[in-house]
Amino acid sequence: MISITHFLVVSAIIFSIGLYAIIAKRNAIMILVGIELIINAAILNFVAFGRYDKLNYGGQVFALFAIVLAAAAVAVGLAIILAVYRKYKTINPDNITDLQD
Amino acid sequence: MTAIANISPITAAIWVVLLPLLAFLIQAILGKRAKSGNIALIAIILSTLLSGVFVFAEIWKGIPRSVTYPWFTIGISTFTVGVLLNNLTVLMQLLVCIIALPVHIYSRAYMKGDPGIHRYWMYLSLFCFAMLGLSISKNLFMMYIFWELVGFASYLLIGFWFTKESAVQANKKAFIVNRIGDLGFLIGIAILFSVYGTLDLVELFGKEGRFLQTLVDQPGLITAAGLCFFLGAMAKSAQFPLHVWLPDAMEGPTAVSSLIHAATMVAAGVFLLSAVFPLFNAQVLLVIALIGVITAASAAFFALTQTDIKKILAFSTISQLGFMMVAIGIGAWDAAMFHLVTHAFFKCLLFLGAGAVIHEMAHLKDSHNLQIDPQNIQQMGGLKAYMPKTFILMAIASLSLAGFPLTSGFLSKDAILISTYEWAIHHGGGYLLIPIVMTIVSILTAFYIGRLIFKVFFGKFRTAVPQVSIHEAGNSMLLPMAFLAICSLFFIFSWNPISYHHAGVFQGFHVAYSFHEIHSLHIIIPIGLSLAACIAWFIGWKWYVKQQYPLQADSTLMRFSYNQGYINTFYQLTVVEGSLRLAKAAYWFDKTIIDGLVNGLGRFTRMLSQVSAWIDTYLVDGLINSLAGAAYYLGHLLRWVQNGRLQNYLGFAFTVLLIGIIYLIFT
Amino acid sequence: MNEAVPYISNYIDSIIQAVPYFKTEIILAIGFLCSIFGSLFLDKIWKNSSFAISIISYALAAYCNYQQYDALGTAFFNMLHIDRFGLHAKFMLLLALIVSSILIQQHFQHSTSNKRKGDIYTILLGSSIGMSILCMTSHWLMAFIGIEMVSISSYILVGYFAETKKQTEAAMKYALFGSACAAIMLYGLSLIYGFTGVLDFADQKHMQGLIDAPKVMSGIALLFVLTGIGFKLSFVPFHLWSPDVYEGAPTPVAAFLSTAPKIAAIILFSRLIQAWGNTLFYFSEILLIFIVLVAIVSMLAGNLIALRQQNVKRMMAYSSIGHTGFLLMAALGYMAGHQEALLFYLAIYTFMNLAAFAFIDLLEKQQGNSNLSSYSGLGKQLPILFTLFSFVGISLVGIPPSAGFVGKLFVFSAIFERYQEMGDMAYIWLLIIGALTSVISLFYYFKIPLYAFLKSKTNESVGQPIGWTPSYIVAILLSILLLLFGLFPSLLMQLF
Amino acid sequence: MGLLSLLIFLPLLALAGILLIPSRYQQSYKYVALVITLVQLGLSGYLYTQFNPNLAGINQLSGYQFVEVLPWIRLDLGAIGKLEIDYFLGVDGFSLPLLLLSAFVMLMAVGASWNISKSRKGYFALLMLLNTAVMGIFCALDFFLFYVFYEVMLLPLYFLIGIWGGERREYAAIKFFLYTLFGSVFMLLIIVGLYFSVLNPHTGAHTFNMLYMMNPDNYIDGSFFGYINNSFDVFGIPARMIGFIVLFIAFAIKIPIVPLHTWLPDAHVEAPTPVSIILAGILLKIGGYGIIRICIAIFPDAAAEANWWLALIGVISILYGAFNALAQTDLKRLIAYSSVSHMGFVLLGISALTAESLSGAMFQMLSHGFLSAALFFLVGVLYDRVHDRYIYNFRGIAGIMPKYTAYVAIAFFASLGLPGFSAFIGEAFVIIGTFNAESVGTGIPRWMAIFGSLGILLSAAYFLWTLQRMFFGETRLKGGETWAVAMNDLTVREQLILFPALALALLLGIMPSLAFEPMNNAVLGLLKLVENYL
Repeated sequence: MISITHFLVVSAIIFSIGLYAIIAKRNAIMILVGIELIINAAILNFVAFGRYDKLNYGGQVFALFAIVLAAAAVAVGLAIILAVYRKYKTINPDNITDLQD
Repeated sequence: MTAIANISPITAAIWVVLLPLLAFLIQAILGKRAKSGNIALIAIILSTLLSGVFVFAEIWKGIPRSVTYPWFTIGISTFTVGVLLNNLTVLMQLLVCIIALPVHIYSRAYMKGDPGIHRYWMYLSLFCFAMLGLSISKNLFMMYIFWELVGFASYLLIGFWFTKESAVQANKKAFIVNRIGDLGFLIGIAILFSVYGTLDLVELFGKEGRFLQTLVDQPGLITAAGLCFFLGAMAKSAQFPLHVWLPDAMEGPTAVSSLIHAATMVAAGVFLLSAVFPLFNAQVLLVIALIGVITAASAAFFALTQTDIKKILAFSTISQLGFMMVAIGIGAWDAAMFHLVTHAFFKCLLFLGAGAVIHEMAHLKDSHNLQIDPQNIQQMGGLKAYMPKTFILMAIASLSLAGFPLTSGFLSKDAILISTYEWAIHHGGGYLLIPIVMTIVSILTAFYIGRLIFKVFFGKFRTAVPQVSIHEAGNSMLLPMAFLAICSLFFIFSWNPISYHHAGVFQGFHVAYSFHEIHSLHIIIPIGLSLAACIAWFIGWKWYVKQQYPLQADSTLMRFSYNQGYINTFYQLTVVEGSLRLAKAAYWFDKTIIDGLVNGLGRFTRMLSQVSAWIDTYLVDGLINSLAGAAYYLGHLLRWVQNGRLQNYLGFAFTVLLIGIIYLIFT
Repeated sequence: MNEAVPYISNYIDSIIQAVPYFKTEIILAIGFLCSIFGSLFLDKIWKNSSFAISIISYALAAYCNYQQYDALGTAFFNMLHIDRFGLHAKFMLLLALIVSSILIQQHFQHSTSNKRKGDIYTILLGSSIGMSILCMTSHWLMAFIGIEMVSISSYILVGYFAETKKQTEAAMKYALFGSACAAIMLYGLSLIYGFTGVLDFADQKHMQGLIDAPKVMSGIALLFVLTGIGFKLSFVPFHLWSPDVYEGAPTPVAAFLSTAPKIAAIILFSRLIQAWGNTLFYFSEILLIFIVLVAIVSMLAGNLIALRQQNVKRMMAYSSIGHTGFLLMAALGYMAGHQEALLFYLAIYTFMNLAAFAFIDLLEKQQGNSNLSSYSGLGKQLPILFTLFSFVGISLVGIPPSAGFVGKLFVFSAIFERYQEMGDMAYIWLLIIGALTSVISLFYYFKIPLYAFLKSKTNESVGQPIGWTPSYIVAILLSILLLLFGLFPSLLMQLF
Repeated sequence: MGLLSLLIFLPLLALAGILLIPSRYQQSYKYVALVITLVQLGLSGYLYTQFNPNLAGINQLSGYQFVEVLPWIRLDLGAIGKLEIDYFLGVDGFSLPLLLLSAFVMLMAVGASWNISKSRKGYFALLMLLNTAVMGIFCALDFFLFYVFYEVMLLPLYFLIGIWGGERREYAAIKFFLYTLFGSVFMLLIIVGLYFSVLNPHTGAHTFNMLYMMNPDNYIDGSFFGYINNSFDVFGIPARMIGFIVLFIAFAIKIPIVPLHTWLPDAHVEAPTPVSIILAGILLKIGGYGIIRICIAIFPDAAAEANWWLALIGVISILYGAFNALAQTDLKRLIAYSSVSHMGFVLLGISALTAESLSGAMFQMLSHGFLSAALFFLVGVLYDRVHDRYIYNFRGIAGIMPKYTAYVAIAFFASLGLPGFSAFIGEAFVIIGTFNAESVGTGIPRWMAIFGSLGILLSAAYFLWTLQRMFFGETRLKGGETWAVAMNDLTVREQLILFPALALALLLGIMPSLAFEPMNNAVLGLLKLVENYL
């Protein structure tokens, strides 16, 4: 029997991996991937919790919307990263620092 | 005509005050067009006439009269102005008029041709206004106003030659020192007002006055008030240690010195103390007497070695004022007033005489282009031959000053000295020191005035010039002097040349002495003093005329005396330098500390902004080190956050989030 | 499946009944579609067709919004609340959108970019739907959708016309930072959903669930949720993107970013803290502490860092961080029942920021950059513009007779009232910091008149004169409104 | 539209006129300003003649005259209650003389601006705006309205100093602004607090009406500033005391007191002459006025408790300002510091809380208004001619500028408290009244009066020393012949500006009742308010 705890642990791990990717990876695409990972961790949670919400299926619905929105965001993000690459010839965020204090 | 004849003394007294004011205003408006001084002269003549005929004659030994007008109201207390005419005030008013009149006439000749003469007449009228107003003020506040105005006029007149550095130094000094006294006066007023709620002299000290009616639970406050008023009088009447301004004030025109700094203004202190006399209790009176005697002695001592003719006279004035103070201190303020009156005449005359001499010396200096000080008695000598009339007049005044029989000075000085002896004997013990010192001072007085006369008028002329072109002053200068000389003789005051008790001035006041009369003193002291004076003159004659000078001219004592006891130096070093240093220190403090604090605050804010920017930039620093073991990543973070690196931004945000979580865990 | 059948007709009925409450958004959605159509086809005929369509849509939406006042209620199973609070906010949103559109139209009028300019209005319309939803909802799903709609549109707005390096960089930072924050928020939401089983945060069960959950976990969930909202509001520590993005983005877009999404986010936030903050449990306490702390730090950080800025847009970014802190104060006031203080301040804030950015845009076009030093001595050349710009600055500081002052006064009043009721020193601290930072803010806002009037001209080159373009007129109107509402705040206030 | 509104908004009319007249006719701006300020002076003079000095009551409407009340902002704020802000004007014995003073000083300032050449339009427009604000401050009886005018006043001043000032004008302008704003933002908090604590007894709404704030009956029990059941404290200080302190600091910055005075020398030195005149002549008075009208009248209990410290600050300001003045080598700075000293008397007089001292303080404000305006104008005269103010660069000016010297001497002597001039009455009664405080029981010890009186002595010292250094002695100028040529004597215009100011100082000195009479009842009313708490 896979309990809710298992789901949570897995999602927490995915979340952490995502967070790591966001912060540590030297590649904008990888950051996007990290963001996707976190979103997926959240979606996993939603679906898992949704099992207990038989009345409204809120979790499942939320998961669906989240997937759609994440896709949209990633699309936009990729387009922007592409534009950045055209100008900077790099997508390492550490090298893209024209705007700073 | 009857309307004029029936003019009430009050109205007349007010006009006496207002006429010089009018003259002042007219001259102020006319400016340079009013050179002749006629306006001032007419005003003072009219004032004198009014004062003599309609005020003095009516009130003297008659019923005191007064009138009060409301001036303004503050809260529930109304402040008034008023005219008080009693024996004291009318005498003072008349005295001022009578002294001012000859000085005006004298000035016409003396100041002739001075480029700023229009100012001179203006200031003189202003002074007369203030002094006359002072004399008949019914209200202490009003008196204070005139008191300061007198000082102001004196300031203007001392600095009359404003291009002369020493003159502007002197007038500044005079005003500031007088200000010290004014503060005393003001505080005194404040005390009386807070205790009695009124400043009206009649309401305070009259028969029904609050002073007698009110029981004061703080006797110390009344003592303080007395001392405050005395402080006021000390400054104005040049009492030790506030006398320093008077010798310097001699920078003014000599006519001014004679009027203001010899006869009238400096006597205002004595007048004030007489007016508020009931206020003083025994302690204050003793202080007054002590200060008086110290002043008398020290000034006489300083006068001994001065070489500037006016300075000798100035110290002499201070010394005589000290006498008056002693008289007040022992309770004999009638004697003080008497001496005030007689002193006014002969001292004024001495100054005018000195002025005549200086006038001639200055001419001599100008015509021969000499590098001499026209006021230095060392440069004079033997002037008897050139200016005989001046010599005679000055001799009379000197005799009067020395208290020689048949002069007015004899009467008044005896009055003070005898009363002081009587007082001292009454109290016994150490009190006797006071009259003894005063006796010595009297002898010294005779000596230094003798020295002046001998040095100036006897012997040979000491300035090397091919031809001594000194001659007698004109009539317009001599006549006022002659008038004053007559007034320096006994018969003006009393037909009895021996006994001061019969003096008219004396009889105008009814002062209850606290001590008994001792008849023997009335004989011993006059005779003794006269003899001593003669001996002093004899010595002076031998020393100064016969050139048998026995003393080391450069001894410490002499230098001490010549430098006026180094009091000026002392003040310069302590008070003046001190306050300037304090001022500089205060400014430094203001600029560096206070303003620095503000600017520092600004800097601090900027710094704070940098710090917060720094926190913004490197915040993760300290926090993260202590947080977890992610040293590498965090160390990385703290170097890189917010310099445009996206991941540092994210790292920063999430770290703060982490801190929040940790906070949650630990609470 | 079968047991659901009886409900379906009920569901459909209530959905149909709810449609009238959704009129505004429907109009915006139709406008969105029309605008796509316009930019695809009509723009070739008439350059400004999609601009016109969007303005008309906003106007129609505003009209519908106005009518909505008569029909308050809830719709779509309590997912949307049509109340006066939200409607007021929507008006402000629409105003901000109209003004931003005008500014954008003016800004890109002469641009030589080969990209279709019409698309930008389409995107704006899209974001408007999201914001409008944010203003009405207390449901996490709707909120998340709203936030994402706004965010994604904003990324595009910043990045779409990216022609310089800086602009692309800004877009990337914005998109990645925003997506990351949204992801974190989503994770938080999933946790909250797990604890409560209810997605409506105004629901009683929702609160109960949070209270029952382990303290740490619910706290973490709360923080994660705040991350997403914090990104939209850009309060400390989620403010880091805003200076870079404001600087990099085209000025009218920055004007949009600094106003409209903030309105929507603060409305959502206010509803949230009203629901969560007014209980007697520790949860409310934690929330309160966080908000006070964040408000104070935002005010301090925003205003202090702004002191050192030389670029006006960057300065305005920090300034709006500071103002966010102040808005949080106002939101606390809303929690205590003073919605008018929040609304008033929000409205004034919108006016001020739009006006300020409009002026910045005008000057940027003339001078070629937005550095403070380029304003040197321009005051003589453009007296009216700089007088009004300075006045906007005065309003931003909060000095009478500007509306900014009245707004500040109302917020202080609300907080003070709260303090008098609760006696919590935290409120006093808020007041003190609020007052103090307005003094600090004076310093940098006054750099504008300082450079314009007090300094003399450094370069002799005279830019082309500024004509009476629509954006100039809009800016002037907004400034005049600021004065008008400063003198007669009741004109605006009585609406709330 | 009432007379007071007219007085306040006339300058706005002028402002509009100046803005509308094209720059081609820029010579006409000063005439517009002149005419308007003349009308204002006439108007305030008319108010003075129509003022009935017998009406009493500082916290009742009956004590105020020419009252205008218009509801301005009326809002129902639900939980906060009803908001009541009125356009509420009126004058009593405190404000009327100051109003007259302001009108006069404004006229002087316009006269002194005659030769301004740098962007006249902006200059006169700002001057008129300042004029409006200043008039409004003295007329406003609604705290909100007061605050609006108070802040509005800062803006034109910032620009006037910042644009037309001297070398360090930017620094001085922002310093001035920040200082004042610092005081006033916290004042805003107190206003909010007061608003929640006070109810309009007639309508039951919260109100900004100052008169209601002065009446303890209108306070809600247990409210932040309430008299009864007030358990609030901030940082350990009772709420009412903190309110008093904050308001005091706000106004004390304006007075200014030591150590919050450092904006003043800088602002004065950098400001153009007309602005210096306004600063010294009017703005400093706003501080004193605020303390009387607001600090003491609204917080009489706290005032009664704190007055010892206030008086101490006053004494320190007197002495500290005087010593600093003594150390100055820049004539304008010297006069600026002398202002600190002279305004110290105002604070001392106010805090002594006796009828004499309070009247003396008010009188001193008027007197200082005329005299400091004249003094700054005189400095400006010299500066206009040779662009130097360093004392040691001049010597014996009397020789080449006799009229100027005469005016300077009169102004100096009037300022140092020569009887016959107004400063004397003011200072003397501050001292006398403060001395009396111990007898009345307001808790100010006598030594403060004595120390305060030392300020009179020191003022004589620095003024006379300056006279001696700059004006007397042989003529010797740093600039030599060129200066001697440039330093021509006063023109008719300059005399026209100076003479009335000094004449008024003289008139007030001789007939103090001109000022004392209208303010008497107001003073007594205020004291009655405080009396209960002493």
